[in-house]
This record gives sequence, structure tokens and C-alpha cells, in this order.
Amino acid sequence: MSSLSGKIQEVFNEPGCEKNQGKSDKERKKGCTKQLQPGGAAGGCAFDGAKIALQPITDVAHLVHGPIACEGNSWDNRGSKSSGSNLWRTGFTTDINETDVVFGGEKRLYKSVKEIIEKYDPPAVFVYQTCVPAMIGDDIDAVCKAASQKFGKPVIPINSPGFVGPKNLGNKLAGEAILDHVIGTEEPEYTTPYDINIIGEYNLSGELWQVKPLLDELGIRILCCISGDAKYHDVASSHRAKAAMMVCSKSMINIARKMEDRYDIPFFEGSFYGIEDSSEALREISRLLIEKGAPAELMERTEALIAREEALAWANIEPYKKRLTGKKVLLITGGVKSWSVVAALQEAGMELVGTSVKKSTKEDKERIKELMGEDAHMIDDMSPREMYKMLRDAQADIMLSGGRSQFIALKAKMPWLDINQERHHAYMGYVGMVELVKEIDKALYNPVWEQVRKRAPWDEQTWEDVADAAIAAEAAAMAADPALARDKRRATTICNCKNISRGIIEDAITEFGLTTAALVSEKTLAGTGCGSCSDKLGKIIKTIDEWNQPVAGAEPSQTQHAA
Amino acid sequence: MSSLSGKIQEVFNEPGCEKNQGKSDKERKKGCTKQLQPGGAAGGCAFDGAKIALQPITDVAHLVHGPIACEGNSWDNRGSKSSGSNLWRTGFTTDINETDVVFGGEKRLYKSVKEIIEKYDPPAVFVYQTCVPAMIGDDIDAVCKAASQKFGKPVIPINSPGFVGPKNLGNKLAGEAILDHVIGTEEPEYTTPYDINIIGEYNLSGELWQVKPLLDELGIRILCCISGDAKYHDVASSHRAKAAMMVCSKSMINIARKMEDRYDIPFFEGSFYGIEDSSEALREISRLLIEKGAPAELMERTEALIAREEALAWANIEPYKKRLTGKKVLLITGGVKSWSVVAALQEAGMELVGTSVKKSTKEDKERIKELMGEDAHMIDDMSPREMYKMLRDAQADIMLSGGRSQFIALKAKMPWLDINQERHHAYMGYVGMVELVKEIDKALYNPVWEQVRKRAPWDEQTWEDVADAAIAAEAAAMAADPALARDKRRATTICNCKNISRGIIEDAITEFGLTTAALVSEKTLAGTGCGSCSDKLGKIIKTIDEWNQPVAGAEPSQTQHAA
Amino acid sequence: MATVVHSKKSCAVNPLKMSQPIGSALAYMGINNCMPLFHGSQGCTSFGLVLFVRHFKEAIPLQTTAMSEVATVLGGLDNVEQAILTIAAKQKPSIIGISSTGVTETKGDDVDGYIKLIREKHPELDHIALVYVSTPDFKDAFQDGWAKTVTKMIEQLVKPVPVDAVRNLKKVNILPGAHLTPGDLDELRDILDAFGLEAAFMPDLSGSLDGHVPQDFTPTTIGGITLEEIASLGFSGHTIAIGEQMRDAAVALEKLTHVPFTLFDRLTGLGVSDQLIALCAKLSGNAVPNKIRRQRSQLVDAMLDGHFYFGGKKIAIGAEPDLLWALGNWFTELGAEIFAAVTTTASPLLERMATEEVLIGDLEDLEAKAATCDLLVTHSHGRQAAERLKIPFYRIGIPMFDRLGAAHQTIVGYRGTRDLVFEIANMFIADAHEAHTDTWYPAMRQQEQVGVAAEAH
Amino acid sequence: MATVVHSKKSCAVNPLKMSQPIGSALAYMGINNCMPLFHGSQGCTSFGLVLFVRHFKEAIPLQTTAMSEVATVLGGLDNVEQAILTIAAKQKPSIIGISSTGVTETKGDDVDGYIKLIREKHPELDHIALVYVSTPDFKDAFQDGWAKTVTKMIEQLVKPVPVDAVRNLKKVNILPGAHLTPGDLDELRDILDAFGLEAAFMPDLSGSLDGHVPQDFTPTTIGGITLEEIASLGFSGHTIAIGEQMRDAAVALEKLTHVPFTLFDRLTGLGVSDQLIALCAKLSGNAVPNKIRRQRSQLVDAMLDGHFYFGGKKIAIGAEPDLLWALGNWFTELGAEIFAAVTTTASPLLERMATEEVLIGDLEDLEAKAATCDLLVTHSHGRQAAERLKIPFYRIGIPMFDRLGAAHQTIVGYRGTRDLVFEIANMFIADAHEAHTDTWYPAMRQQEQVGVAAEAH
Repeated sequence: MSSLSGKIQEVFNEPGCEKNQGKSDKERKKGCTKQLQPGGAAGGCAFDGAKIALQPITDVAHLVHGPIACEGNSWDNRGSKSSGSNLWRTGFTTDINETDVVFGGEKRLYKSVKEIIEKYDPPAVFVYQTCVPAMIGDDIDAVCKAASQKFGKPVIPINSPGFVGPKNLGNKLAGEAILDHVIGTEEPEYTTPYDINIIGEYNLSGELWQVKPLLDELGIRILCCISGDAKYHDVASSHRAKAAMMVCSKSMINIARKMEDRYDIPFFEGSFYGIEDSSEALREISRLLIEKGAPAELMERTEALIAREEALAWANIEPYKKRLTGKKVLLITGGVKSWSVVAALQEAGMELVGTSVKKSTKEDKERIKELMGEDAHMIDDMSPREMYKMLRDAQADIMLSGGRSQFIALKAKMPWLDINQERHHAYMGYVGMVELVKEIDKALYNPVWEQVRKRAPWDEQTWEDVADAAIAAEAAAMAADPALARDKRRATTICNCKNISRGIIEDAITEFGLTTAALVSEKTLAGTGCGSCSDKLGKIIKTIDEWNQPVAGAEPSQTQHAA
Repeated sequence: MSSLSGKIQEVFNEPGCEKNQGKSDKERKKGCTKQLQPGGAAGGCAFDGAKIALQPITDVAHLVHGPIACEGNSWDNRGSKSSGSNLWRTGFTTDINETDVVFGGEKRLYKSVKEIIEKYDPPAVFVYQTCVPAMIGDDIDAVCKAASQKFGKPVIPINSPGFVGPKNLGNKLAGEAILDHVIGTEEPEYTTPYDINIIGEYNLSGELWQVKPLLDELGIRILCCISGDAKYHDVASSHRAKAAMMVCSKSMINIARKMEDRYDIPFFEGSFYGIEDSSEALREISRLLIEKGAPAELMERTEALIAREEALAWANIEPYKKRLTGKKVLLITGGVKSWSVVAALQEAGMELVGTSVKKSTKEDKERIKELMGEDAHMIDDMSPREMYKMLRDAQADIMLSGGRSQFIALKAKMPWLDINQERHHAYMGYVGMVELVKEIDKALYNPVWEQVRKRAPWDEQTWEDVADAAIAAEAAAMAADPALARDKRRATTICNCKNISRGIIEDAITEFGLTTAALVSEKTLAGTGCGSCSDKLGKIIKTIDEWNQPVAGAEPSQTQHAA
Repeated sequence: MATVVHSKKSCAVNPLKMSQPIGSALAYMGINNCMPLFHGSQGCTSFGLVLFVRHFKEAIPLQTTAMSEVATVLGGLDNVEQAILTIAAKQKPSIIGISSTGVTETKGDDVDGYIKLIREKHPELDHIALVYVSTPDFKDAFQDGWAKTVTKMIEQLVKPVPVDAVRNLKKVNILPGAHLTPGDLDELRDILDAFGLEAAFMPDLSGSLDGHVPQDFTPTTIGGITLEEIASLGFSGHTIAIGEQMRDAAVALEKLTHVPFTLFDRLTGLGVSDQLIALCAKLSGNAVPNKIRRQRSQLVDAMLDGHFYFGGKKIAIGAEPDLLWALGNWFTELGAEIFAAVTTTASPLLERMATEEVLIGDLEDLEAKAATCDLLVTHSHGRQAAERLKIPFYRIGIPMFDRLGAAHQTIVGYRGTRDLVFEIANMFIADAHEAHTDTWYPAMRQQEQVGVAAEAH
Repeated sequence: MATVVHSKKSCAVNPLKMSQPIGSALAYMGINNCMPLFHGSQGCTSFGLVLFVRHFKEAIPLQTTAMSEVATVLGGLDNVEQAILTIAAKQKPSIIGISSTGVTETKGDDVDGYIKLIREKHPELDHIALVYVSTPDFKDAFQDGWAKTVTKMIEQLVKPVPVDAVRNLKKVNILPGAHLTPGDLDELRDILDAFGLEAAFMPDLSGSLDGHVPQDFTPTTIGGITLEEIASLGFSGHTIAIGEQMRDAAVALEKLTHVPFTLFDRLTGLGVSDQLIALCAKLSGNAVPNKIRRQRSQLVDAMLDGHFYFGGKKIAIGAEPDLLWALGNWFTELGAEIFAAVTTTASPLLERMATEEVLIGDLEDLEAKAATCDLLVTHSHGRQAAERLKIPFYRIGIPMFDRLGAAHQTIVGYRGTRDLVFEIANMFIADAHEAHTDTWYPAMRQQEQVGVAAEAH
């Protein structure tokens, strides 16, 4: 597994990642490993991440080498769409049994590849390694190589067993696998000065098709989308693109950067979520293509198309303005994409709760991110009462968040819209943004809320009454008892990744006299996960005078570093 | 309405009807009017019969002039199939209201025709008269004539309001309508020596298509089927056929006969139910065509086809023989067609209960008809206990009957197969007979019977136990009390059509010394309906010594003629 | 909120409406040992009979005075007399329920007068109740026939009770509209039972037409409410009427017996079910049982999970007024839009519907309006329209002849509403259209592919 | 009667099977205030969590020891300890239910030993029950994980009771198999309730995962059977186990407490429901209530009306052994033929199935055999096969992620069976193919129309 650890280190050193650049060498090495908290972790594993990243390649057989859990519990649950083959939706797994665990599963893996090629004849087979075969030493690289030679067909090892880390590490390891084994192995039939790659887009709900027609109209060809609606051949010959767009989170930054290094394909980071961002992305694509030799008139056509599409989108949003003006939206998500919808929501008259931005500049977006970002991870653990409090305090009318918080949000009887990958609606590009506004309007005005919030006639009080009373009682108790308030404050989790409480951080600050967030991170590990709490750390340092008051009857607790 | 009464008289005088030929002039006149028994009648009215007969003409708009009941309660409930237009399935009705009843509905009718032609542009509109507009004097003949002239399209009056009589009178009045207004009004594009009409076949469940391919193969063209899967033009130009087959009951005998009179189209009565009957029908068709000038070699080809199809059918029935041999079938229906399936059932090894026929000759069929025919009308009124007794006494394994007795048969937990017009399966021709055998096998061997017949564990005895006990008790009571037995016997209904009890008949025989069934009919009206009970009358006369014994305490009841 | 429009057409096409005599007959079928009798031509009975047999998949008791053309002209006294005598002798019912039809109403037969004459002439019939309702085919519709018949039976068969009578407060009369199925009644019985209340349904189809296998058959109805039970309805503590159509019946019962009533214009939905449960709690003096609380909670959850699929959906409903009202409001409560509403007869509810227009019309009208809808809701006759429009089709109402289990379709109360939410949401889910490459910019496809593109939507 | 065949393939394609740890976790979810915990990599938990969230449409409590590669190699004591401590502090459960996974079983972690060490080290955890079940992913399947977990909980949590103890004869323990839904449990509760019997479900998903909106949330399970109730199961009068998978649990309970048990290998169908009702009558000493009698009668009627559509139909079922057994027998009883049967794991029932062969295999196997079938029956993953085969598809089992109401799908008892008869019969009716001109003699059509002809069948 030395090659795998090497890969992982390589990924950690990713120069394309801004976060890494801000870290010390030592931090970088362990940073992204993100020691998970037993009993407190959530989210997928590296295998999950790798599969998510590559599974949208439509004509490939995706074979999971492992026990039934890895594929059997999870297959056919992603909403990518294909315009061609549906082989990607077929679940293949070696489903290893006890005997395989004892004697090794390589033979079963080899035979599985054989069966797949005989029955389905895909252009390639992707083999995903999982924990159990990794532990027993199954060498999938060797098996894939042998099978590849024997069957004369690419058999690609994806070395990303679950226990090496979280989902986003898996995304990157998947990227490494195709960089090593796929990209550059075939040639396109022809090339044009208008060939681009789109990296990190999975065509969920067919969103790519909300944008592709515009590129078609401009004569820009998506040589390959990695990986939404891609064919194996597209990926294999994607090194001939003139430019690339790296969309969405940084899950595949390594692909974009290495393709720039190796094949001189310049890339930019952009998003098709939001009207302005869509326009910006189109401009950037044209700009890069022109830089690489496409005729300059492309930009004029691009601007004309942007003007037309923007006007149409705003016109389509217009009718909703009256109904949506003044409505307060709570945006809760860790992903980047949601931030880019802010402008459209504001254009439709809505307010983003927790921010006073009127126009959406880049800076404003950063500020929203600061304000809301830290809650993104918390929502899963919230009780309806806590969520109700949050919504009540924010006076929000609707919440936009990922699917996993759906059932908690709904139980709190809050209009809710799914904006993560589980959703059935497509929100990309200009048409997608109009769709989003429409959906918000639908969710907000659904009369179901009025009904479900009403108390049952036999109930003395509503759920909200109970919650209000409880919250008030709690506040009163705190006001009456500073020690209680202090304990409560100190019990708050600040760093969700590392599960570090505010108490630990306060103690570290006072004990070691820390004055920067970075120092706090070094001492407590807080902020070394996703990094989203670093602003909070700074704020705690700044407000030291407020909280660092002696409270009668309260002993400062022993500093407790995370394991 | 003088024209309508004239029509009705004409229909009663139908020389094509064997039954009529056996009647006196007086009988003939009132015979088919069949005075219905208030509180004891069942079955459809003349309007229902007319609609059933003509509705399968697929491209015509069938407009019912009357209150909502006539069309609203009954439309879209027939299983005819169309290979072309589905306009026949659209329900059209004037849905007359109180105002129309007061001021007359002719204007609404006229405007309805106009609307239909404007919206649906059918080749013709058929207008069905019903009771209420008939009572208020709406002259549909005049309206149709006016509309026809105005819109340049055939608008055909079908004068058959419900209260003029039962369903089969309506069938004939419908026939008169198309004889008067449709047949012979257009010309076929071309004719061949192989053109035939099939009269009285409605293509229920698409049954015609179980036979048509065979005619196609022989080069015989169905110029028109009246009325299954027919187009208006087919009916209008059907007078150019060389021969005709008159199928199923005698519901349209008047069409066949009058077309023979008017257009010299010879016809025969035949059936495509049953293997032998199908062969017979094919032979007859070819024979008539050859008589009318078709080449004689047609018969050779016909025989070859018959041989092939018969062999195939028997071969397909063969596998069921083992499972069906010795199974007892109870056939209960008034229709003619069921009798012709007897041979096939016997060929599959089944026994017809109540008859010992081993081979099915025409005579045998007549005997079955005698034995079972009288029960056909009774089944609707049977209690499950009575049915159970009948089935127990007959030791039947399965019952074949019409749909209306279905729910009673099922409640008696008796395997049952629908052989009337409500059924979803097609049983015509060779393939249809194999289908029937298959379906019988399926019904008979369905394990559901075993389960539903089991008693609930908390029940002391089964339903059958209770019934057996009750039947035994009744028999014992009769044996002990001859007067009771006599009353019971006399209370039996012999003539269902006229609702004449055996007591009335016995009294008439003894009082007037009647010696023939015809005389009994004249005195009591028994046997002047469908005529199926005339054999019973004869049997009663023959067995006079058995029943004409004085019984202590029983007064001969007063003879009571039906009103 | 809605404009009520009467169809301007002369010709009804694909009728939604059924005639009021068969509504009347159905009401009689909820009475035990009853024989419904149509005074009309035999076809009137035959059509009704076939319709109910196909809907309930049961043998149906329904007789006819078998009026011939001649009898119609001369008047039907003889036929009515003979029919009653024959039925009395053959089927031995406790009650014969007579409804007039178009033919006999056109002639103007005085059936009440006939009955008086027959009663005088035949004292041997004294043990058989004879009820007559005037229900001409050319007026009103199915639910009107039902409602009039229930009212008439109450007026004629219920024993008057003084205001200060001693009543069984645990007994509740339920007057269900024609749109409630035997399954609905069973559900209501369960609900009342959970509170220790005893329900007396008038009429009670749940006993007679719920699709069961009786131990023995009678040629009359079996299992409905008995005449004795009807007579004593006045001793109940309260009456619940369901459907605006039942207001007259409830008023009649109150007038006669002083039993107060509560009218629910519908019982499908969270809020209306809350009202029912609150009433049951009040009448019984019992707390809401845990089972019912759980059902409420499950309904709320179903509404939350299901509302995504209803929001913005356009619905076309063809149904009699009370059923239209129940379904229309329920769809609206889940965020769907009643885009097309067609009904059969007048009702004070219609103009209160949350839609632009309610049309008293037919299925041709509904089909025309439903072209852009996401769901068609009507009885089985809507099947042709749904096929042509290629939109999902939810069958409800009478007749439902092309599916099994019509009698058990249950949409009242928390549980009934919950299951309805799931069923309809699942129809929407099953009908969801996957995105295609040209979903969003169909115009950019090549010309010859436009046909395919249009289909992809 | 059937030959049980194991798939010879190396590669499973379109898995039918799910792993046993998630079956185990689901069993824990039927215990009140419980936190299920997987000892394995975080992905094991994440996949299970997503699967249940998509099936139940509920927030699901499920935690992980978050084993990293290094921890896996070194052994998981620290992770188990830390996970328990974290959960104890954060979620304050009454019980933590631990299941092993493939990774930790491959290493051979001695979790029972770990728990002993943790108990010694942390007396402050004494109030929290810790249950551990060994459930390697690479052995057995979902229902095995469930069954083992229930057995283990019984052995560990039920108070032993001597044979002569005084028992509450009106209380009946019910040990439901993993294939019973919350709706099934509710139906059984209603049935027992009608006899005056009180049901104690172990585990009780009807309280925890029945799709309801709780008044407040805990991060653990809410609403299942409590530890106190589990402890006192030995004082019940009788135990009903449902599904062959529950035999070990029933035996364990009897051994510990001397409560006799009756095992029903299924509860869908007339005969088996009869047996259940007879048992209830016997246990309660009460006569069968009218409500239940009516339900039986309605089921018989439904079977009579419905059997036409089942006779001769070819069915393809993919399900875990106990569900396959229940459905297969029921289909057979209605005259259908089990043409393809695929399951996930061994069971003594398999060779008794009324079919030629039962294959322990996957949905690729099922699809291949289902090509000529009239109905495909399996969990939501069968949707791709049904689409390709263009045959009707009845969804049942876990996961059901593409429809709402999975928790309420009810197929036990008279009423559950009745509704199932209607639902499936209606699928057959909806799928009926109308005859065309060339239905019976397709070969006689012109050559170029053969394609169309084939489609018409």
C-alpha cells in the first residue's frame, strides 16, 4: 500500500488548494487526514467519494471489490443522468465471502472482471478497492493489470478504501486514478479551438443540459465533462482540450491542476449556479479559449448570449418578485454552490437571513459564508427545538439546505428546499435559477405549513409554545445562574470536525495566552478540519474580556486535547 | 308512433324466426311483446337492445335522446373492440331536463346533432329514441331527416324506446332501422366473388379476430360485419355481399332475411363457438360463395385449412386432457353459443353434468339444451344454498355461466367461468376454444377454492354443513307432509318469462283436460315467452298420474292467469 | 370564490352524471332486508343494476315495476301494486323502497296515492314498510337522489322523540353522503369506537355492500341498518352528517327527534379530521386515545413528506359536488391547484371552491380543460380521457368498474387521508419525467427532432 | 419442493442483498432511547444511514467507531471506548447497540473483551446497556443481522423467569422478523387489541420508524420498546414469533423465561391468518369479535373476486427468505406461479418453496428469469429491471426509496392480505393487453408489420 500512502500525501500537498497553502508543512501532512471522531462522525468514506466522482462515467462498468455492504447497501442511489449508456447504473460487486477473506479475493476479482467483459463488453472496467480486501492484501493494481492485458481492455484500479479518510479524499484519489490510468490514453476523433473540459460536474438531475445548449450555441464543445454524462473515450481523450472549467467545491482540483501541468490546459474555477456566476463562467471559458487561439469574435457572441439569457432569466423571475419580496431565506450548506444563488434570490426580492447585503458582490458572498458556514455541519445534530430557535431567532420563512437535514427541518415544520445532490430539480444556469425561484415560491406558499403548524385541538399548546417556554425558561435560568451560563457556553462545540468544545479553546487561550486563530489551532487542533471555524476562533480571542470573568463556584476545567 | 307499432308488428311476424312459425296468428301478435312481470322482471329494455346491436359500429356517433339515466348510467360498458375509430366509445346524450320535458326536446336534439357533427365529424350520427321523449311526442324521424338534409350527413333514427319491450326486440328494431336507412345507401369501392357479411357478431373481446385471419387466408373478405368492428360505410354498402352468415342468437334474423329478400344474399345460421361449429361455418360460407359463383376450388382450400386448424386445436387441447378428464361442468346460460362449446369440453375429457352424451351430435346438443335450458333464467334468483344444492346434486366441479350470476356463484365458492358478453377472454374459432379449455383448467385448479371453502377455525361447521342440514331437514319435512311437498311443487315457477307457476299449469291441465304443451300455452300463456319450457309442459302432462293425487288438507288452488 | 357555470352545450358528451333514481336505490341498499323498486321501464332498473354490480362486484337487489308503453299511458297503479305484491311474496322484505323514474314522472303517476290505495286493499302488507321518493331522471343527479331518499326515510321511519327524552349519549347517528364508501364507514366506526362511541349509520352500506361473503343469502339487502334501528335514531346523543347533501336529512332528524347535529362538509384532510376528533372527544368525554394521536402524527408526517410532489401540480377533478368539495379542498391544502373542476348538479359549496370556475358539465368538458393538468381525478369513465391525455388517472367515485376494491377505498380521517397522500404522491413520483438533453432548450435541437423534443417534456 | 441453488457467478450484478450489520442496526432502532453503533469505518455507517433515511424518510440514529486504516491495524479498543463515551455524553441513550462490520471482523477485534475493559474503566456508564453482536459484512445477510441482534438482546436484557412465575396472560410478546413494516405491527396490534390482548413488540419499529412527527426530538431512537419492557417480557403469557428467522430468538426467550411460543412462518394469507385469529381466541378466551369476522369475510370475497387475475400468472420475486416465503406462498394460493425466486441467504424454508428452484443470487439473475413473467416483485432496486422488461413492478422490502409510505405498507392479517389482493389484481388489470387484429394469428400479418405485431402482445 506504499503507493496508496504516497498518493495520499501527494493529494495533501495539492498546490491548487488554497487551504493547503495557508498551512505549515506539518499541518499539511496531517491536515486533510482529518482524524474522525468515534461516536461523533458523519459522512461518507474515501471509497464513497471515489465512486461518487467516477460513477457518472456512463458506459463504464464500475466494479466494487469488497463485501456486500460497500455496493449492496448503496448502489443506484445517485441522480446523475446519462444521454447514452446506462451501464453506470448497474451495480457490480465481488460480494466477497468468508472464504475470500481467508484465502484472498484476487481470483474472484479477476473472474468478476472477466464475467463483466463477457456479458456487458464495456469500453473499460473501473475496479474500486475497499477496506476488507485492502486489509487482507488483495493487490488490485496487479489484478487490473493482468486482466487488462488478458482481455485487451482498460481495467482501471481505483485505490481508495474507505478507511483511508473521508469522502473528499476519495474524490481526489479517484482523480489521481484517472490521471494515472485514463486521461491521455486515447485521442479524440478531431479537435477544435473550442474544446473544453468541465471538471467536477456530475450532471445531477441533468443539470449540465441546462448549460450545454448555450455552449453548443456558441460553438463551444465539451470535449469531456469529468464526470457527468461522460463516456470513457471522452475522459481518455480529454487531454486535448484547450481549456477547462473547474466547477463546484474543490473535489477534483488535482485533476484540473495536473492537466494544466501535463497538457497545458489552463483552467479557472467557476460555477453555473446563479445568474451572474453563469455569465462569469461563460466569459471565462471564452476568454481562455481566445487566449489559446480561438477567434476573438467568440467573446462578442458570448456577451450577446449572456445579455439575452440574463434578460430572459430576470424577466422570468420578475413575476415572483411580488410574492417573494421580503421573504427571509436561511441558507444552510457546506457546499460552495449555494452561495452563488444569493444574487438571484435577492433579485427575486428575498432577504438572506443573517446578512444585510443588498447587492451581491464577491465580498458579500464571503461575508455570508462567514456568517453561516459554521452552522453547516451542525444542522444534522440539531433537535427540532434548537432548529426552531434558530429559525425563530433568524425569523426565516424558508430554509435551503442539503437532503440529510430534510427530515429534521420538516419535523420542525419549516418550508424547506433541497439544494444538495439528492434533489430532483435542476438549478444550473439561467433556466435553473428561474427554476429555483419557482420552487422556493412553491415551497413557501404551500398551504401545508399553515395546517401542520396548527395544534391538535386537544393539545393545550402548540409545539412552538412548548419550545418558546422551554427556551425562555432556559434563558431565565442562565440569567439567574452565571455558572450555568458559563458551562453552557463552554459546552458549545466550536470545531465540529475535531469535536472541540469552546471550553477547551477558552482554556487554551488563557493558559497559553494565544493571540491568533492559527495558534489556537496548533494547540487544540480546532480549525484543522474543514477550517470553517477559524473565524470563530478569532472572535473568541477578540472577546476574551467578555468571557474571561471569574464566576463564583465554577472551576476552570482541565485542558483536554483531542486524541 | 304508428310507424313504430307497425315496425314492432313486422318484427313479430318475422318469418325467419322458427319460434314464430310454430305459433298461431294470435300468439304471434302478442308473443314477443312478452308482458313483463312487475317486481319479477330482469334484463334490459328495447333501447338497451338497440344500442347493443348497433354500438359496435365504430366510426358512428351514437346519440341517445333522453334523460341522463339512459346513457349516463350505462355508457362505456361494452367490450366490443375496434381496429379503427374509437368514436363508438364516446357517450353522446341530449341529457334532457325538466324544461325539455315540458316544451319538447326536438330542438335540443337537433342542436346536439349539429354540435356532434361540428366537433367530431363522424360519417353518420345514430339517434336513439328513449321512453321520455317518446312519451312527450318528440319526432326523432323528423328531426333526423331535417338534420340530415341540413348537415349533408346521414342522421339515422333508431326508434326503440325502452318501454316497447325487452332487449331482443330492441335488437330487431335496430336491425329495421339500418335496413330502412343505412344498408344499400352506399356502394363498396369494389366487389369480389368472395365478399360476405357476418350478421349478429359484435367482436366482443376482439373475438372476430380469432376467425377473420382464417377468412383472410382463404381470400374471403368480410364486406361487413354487423356490427362488430364495422365502419358506417361497410354497413351502408353491405348489400353487395355474395353471402351472409347469421351468428349467435337470432337477434338480427330480420336483417339476414330481409337482405336475402331485397338483395338476394343467401345466408345460413352458424356459429364460431366450438371446433366443429367453426369448421361447419367455414364450409357453409364457402358453399354459399361457390353457389353464388366463386370457384369450386375454394372448398378444397377450406377443407385443408379446417383440417390444419382442427388438428392444431386438438393438439393444443391434448395437454389439458389429463387434468380435465372426468371433471364435471355445469353449463348455465340462455344463449345459443354455449351449446356449441360442448364438444370441445368433452374432447378435453370433461363431462357435461346432467347429460350422458359422449359424442356431441346435434341431437345431443338439443338434449343438453332441454335438460339445462330452463335453469338459465333461474340462476339469477338462486340463493347460494339453492345453488349449492344444485351443484351438490349435479356434483359439478365448475360452472360456466353469464356474468350476472358470477357473484352468486362465487359466494357459493364454486369455480366459475364467464362465458357471456362481459368476459375479458375471447373464445371464438379454433384458437378461442383452446383458450376456453385453458381458462377452465386455470379456474378449476386455482388453489383459492380449497382455501375459501375451509371453515373459519372458530366456526363449528362449514357453510356447506349448514346447507346440507337445512336441505335434509326440508326433505324430511316434505316426506312427512305430502301437502307441504305438494305446495312446494306447485309453487315452482315453470315459465320464467310469464312467471307461471306449476300449480297454475297443473290446474289448467286437470280443469280443461289439456293434452299437449301447445294447449297448455294457450290456456296459461306458459311457454309463450322464450319457449324453453315447452318440454317441461309436455313432461308435466305425461306425469299427470304422479302428481294428480288427492292430498289430505290441500285444496286445488284457483286458476290464476297472468295479467 | 369560484364562478359556477352551466355547460352551454345541447349535447352531453361522455357523461359524468348519473341519474338520481340510482342514487336513491343505493340509499335503500343501506337498509337491512330492503328491496329497492324502480317505478319505470325495466331498462331503468337493468342499467342501474349492471352499474352497481360492476362497481361493487356483488349481487344487487333492485326491482322494477316493468312499465310497458301501454301501462305508462294508462298509469302505473296496477304495476306498482303487482310489483309490491310479487316482491312481498317472493323476497319477503321488511321494506320496499320505491323511486320514480323519468317515464313515470313524465306521465305524472301519483305514487303516494297509489300506495294509499294499495295499503287499503292489502292489509296483509302492513308489516312491510313502503317508502316512496320522487326522483325524475331529468332533474338533479345521483347524490340528490341519495339525499332525498335518506331524508324521506327519516321522516317516515324514525320515531319522533320529545326534546326531554332520555338519550344514549354514547350513541351517535351518522348520516353519510353518497360519496362515502363502505371503507369510509368502517374507518369512521373504528374512530368512534376508539372513543367508546357507538355509530349508527343511516344508511349503512358498510354492512351491505362492503364486499363480504355472507353465511346465507337473501334476495334482498343484507346487513344494512334495520328498521328498528332507524326507528330509534332519535334516542342517540348526537348526529354527524357528512357532506352538504345530508343537511336536509340532519335537519329532518333534528326536527323530529331534537337530536342536535354537526355537519362536516368533508372529512378528508388534517383540519377537518381534527374537528371530527375534537367532537368525538367532547361527545364521549374521553381523552383522545393514543392510537388516534399516532394517526394524526403520521398524517402530519405524510403531508410533510408528500407536499413536495403536490406543490404547483394542476389537477382536473370531475365529481359530484360533495366529493369534488372534499377532494378539491384536500388537493388545495397540499399545494396543488384545482385547474379544472366539473360537477353534476347544484350545491351551495360550488361557489366556495378554491378555483376559478366550477362547471356543471361532462367529461368532454373536463378532458378539454385537463390537457395541461398533471392528474385527472374522476370515476372510471375518465379512463378514455386519461389515456388520450396521457396523464395519471386517479379513480374515485361511482362507477369504478375497471378496478377491484372500490368499496374499500378509504379517504376519511387521519388514516384515510394519510394513505391518500401517499397514493397520489406516488402517482406523481411514478409519472415524473426525467430530464433529457433537450429538456431546457428544446428549440435548439435540429428541426427534425422537434417531435421527439416535445415528447420529452 | 424447490432446489436451492447458489449462484455460480464470481461477480454479483445489481445486488439484491444488503449487509447484516444494517439489519442489526434496524433491530436496535426498535428499542427506545437507543443509539446503534457500527464498529467499522465511517463509510459503513454512512451507507446504512443513507439507505434508511431514503427508505423511512426519517432522521436515523446510527453512529460509527470511525476506524481509520491505522486504528484498524492496531485494533479498535480506543475507538470503541471513545465512541461509547462520546455517545454517552452527547446523546445520553439508555442503550448502545454495537454491531461489527467487515473491517473489524477481518482484523478480529474482540469487542466483548473491549466492553469488559470499558465497563471496568468507566463505572459511570453502568446505567447504559451495551449490547454487541458480531455481524461481519462478508457473511449472511440483512435478516440474519436482525435475527442475531434480537436474540442477543433477549439473552442479555430479558430478566430470567422461573417456570412457575405468575404471568400476565393477556400480554403477548411479538417477535417480528425484519420483513415486517411498522404498518404490519400496527395491524397486529389492532388484531390483538380486538381480543383484549396487549402486544409487546420486540423490537418495535411501529413506535420508532412509523413516520410520525414527534413532539420533541432526541438524537437517539424514540418510541420503540423500552429496556424495562424488554426486561419483563418473561412475564407475558405467550410469545408469537413471525418469520422463520425469529425461531432462535423465540427459543432463547422461552429458555430464559419459560414463555411458550408459536412461530408463524408468515401472516399473509387466509389460512395463516385463521391460525393467528384462532390463537388469539385461545389466548384471550374471547370469542372472535365481529370486526374480525367481517374482515375475514371481506378477504374471502377479495380472493374470489381477485383470483381470476392471478390464475396462471407468472411471478418473479426477489426477496429475503422470510419475505420470499410469505409472498411466494400467498401468490401460489391465488393460483399464480412462482416462476423465478431469488433470495439472499440460507433458510430452511427455501427448499419447501412451491417452485422449481430458489436461487441465492442477485437481481441480474432475477431479471434474466423474469423476462417472460407477468409481475416483478422486489425492493426498489428492481426498478431498472422492470423498466427494461416492461412488466409491472410491485415494490416491497427494504429499500423502497422511490415511493412514499414504505413504513405503512401492510400485508399481514385479513385486512392486510385483502388490500394486497386488490393492489396486485389491479396491477394485473391495468397491465391487461387489449386484443388487436393480429393477436391470434400474428404470422399472417405482412412481413413489415411483424414488429408492430410483436409489440401488441
